[in-house]
Amino acid sequence: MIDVLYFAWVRERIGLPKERVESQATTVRELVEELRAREERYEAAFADLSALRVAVDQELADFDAPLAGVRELAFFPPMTGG
Amino acid sequence: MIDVLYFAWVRERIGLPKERVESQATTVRELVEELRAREERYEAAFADLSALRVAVDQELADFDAPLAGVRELAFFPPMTGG
Amino acid sequence: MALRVVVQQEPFDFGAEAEGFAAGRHDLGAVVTFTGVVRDVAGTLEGMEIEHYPGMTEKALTKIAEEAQARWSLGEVLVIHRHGPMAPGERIMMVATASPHRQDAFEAAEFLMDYLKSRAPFWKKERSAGDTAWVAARDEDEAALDRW
Amino acid sequence: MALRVVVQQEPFDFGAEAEGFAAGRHDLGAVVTFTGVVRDVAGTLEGMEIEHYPGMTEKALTKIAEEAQARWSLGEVLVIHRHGPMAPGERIMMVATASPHRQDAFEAAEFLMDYLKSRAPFWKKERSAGDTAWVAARDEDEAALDRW
Repeated sequence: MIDVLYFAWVRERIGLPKERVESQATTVRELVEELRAREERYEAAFADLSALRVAVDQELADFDAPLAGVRELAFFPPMTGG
Repeated sequence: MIDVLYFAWVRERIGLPKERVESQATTVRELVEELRAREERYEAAFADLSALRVAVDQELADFDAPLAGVRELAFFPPMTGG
Repeated sequence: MALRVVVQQEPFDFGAEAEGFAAGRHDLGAVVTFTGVVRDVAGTLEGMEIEHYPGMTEKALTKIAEEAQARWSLGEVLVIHRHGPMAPGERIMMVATASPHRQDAFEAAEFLMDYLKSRAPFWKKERSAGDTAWVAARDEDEAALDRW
Repeated sequence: MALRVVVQQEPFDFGAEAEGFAAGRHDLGAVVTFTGVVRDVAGTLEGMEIEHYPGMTEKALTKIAEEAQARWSLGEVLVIHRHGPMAPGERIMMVATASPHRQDAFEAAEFLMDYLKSRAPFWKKERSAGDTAWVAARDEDEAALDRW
């Protein structure tokens, strides 16, 4: 079980800020594919991965990052702070 | 008659902050040569012109600047503000 | 080598933070601050809301500040960033750097800003004429990282 | 496009100046300040005295600030520089720039500092262990002008 968090328009498209996901996926990319296959709202959020960023256990990572031992994943658009 | 001002160690070497100078010099450099010939303290202050800066009517200038119409000259070391 | 990172919803007191930053340090000749303000060029912005990622935000900002301390000679570093709703003209965030040398203080502050913009988990949403829209990241902001 | 240049002997209130600078402007998203502090690395400095050239100082600083406004998109520029005696840790001077864009605010502040250092008529004299010595200009400060 992994905590999956969504922020900004990813959160809005998926319609919730956080959920627990049960998955056998071994990489972030595999988990994303599982989610996209699940429901239209995930497909809408994950359609263009180049427009997304991912954090693995609160550190920026890439979509090929392994999921072994990971407790928290987060998906969001490029940051716009400052 | 030109008002001649001295700052920082130039002022200290010459021993006064300001004086009025009567001169037929046509450039700053000529005036400096007149002053150097005048007294040892001027020679001490003006020995190395590369260590000095000059302002003509409160604008930085070079030693070849003409003196025609000039009311105020100032000599000082490189600035160290900030 | 003091480092302070603050993430909060409330406004911060810029004058007091600026006044107190590196105060009493006699070994630091140069202090730089940067402040980001909610900007409303067209005069049509009703407000802004900043979302962030609690937990990761503090870690990311601390990491960026530590990286700046590792690269430049910095006696003090401060980063304050707000989240939540803000009005035009309000201060969103500030960074401050103090160094023996002005070049270090300037470069470190620019580095902090460049990384904070693109690597700290904040997202801006603007509200104009009743509509809201997420602010898009700018290519220049991502490109700004290349110089470090 | 407000420009303020202040030359004075008294200390200035950095917190209040920082707080008030560009306050209420909704079109300027980026504010940078630089502050120069009397530095005493060895712990032996008793004091510093800054001499200046009344009349020329104000003109030179105004010219430098106007040049910055001509080169960058600046909504507000502030330069404050003290003269006279100062103790270690005291603030000598500050510049502040406000711009729609952070790169402009940073570059303009660095430009102001580089020019102020080598082109505004101030001279520092340090007093340590009863001896006084004029601070020598640094080649790096003169060289810093080349980048603009």
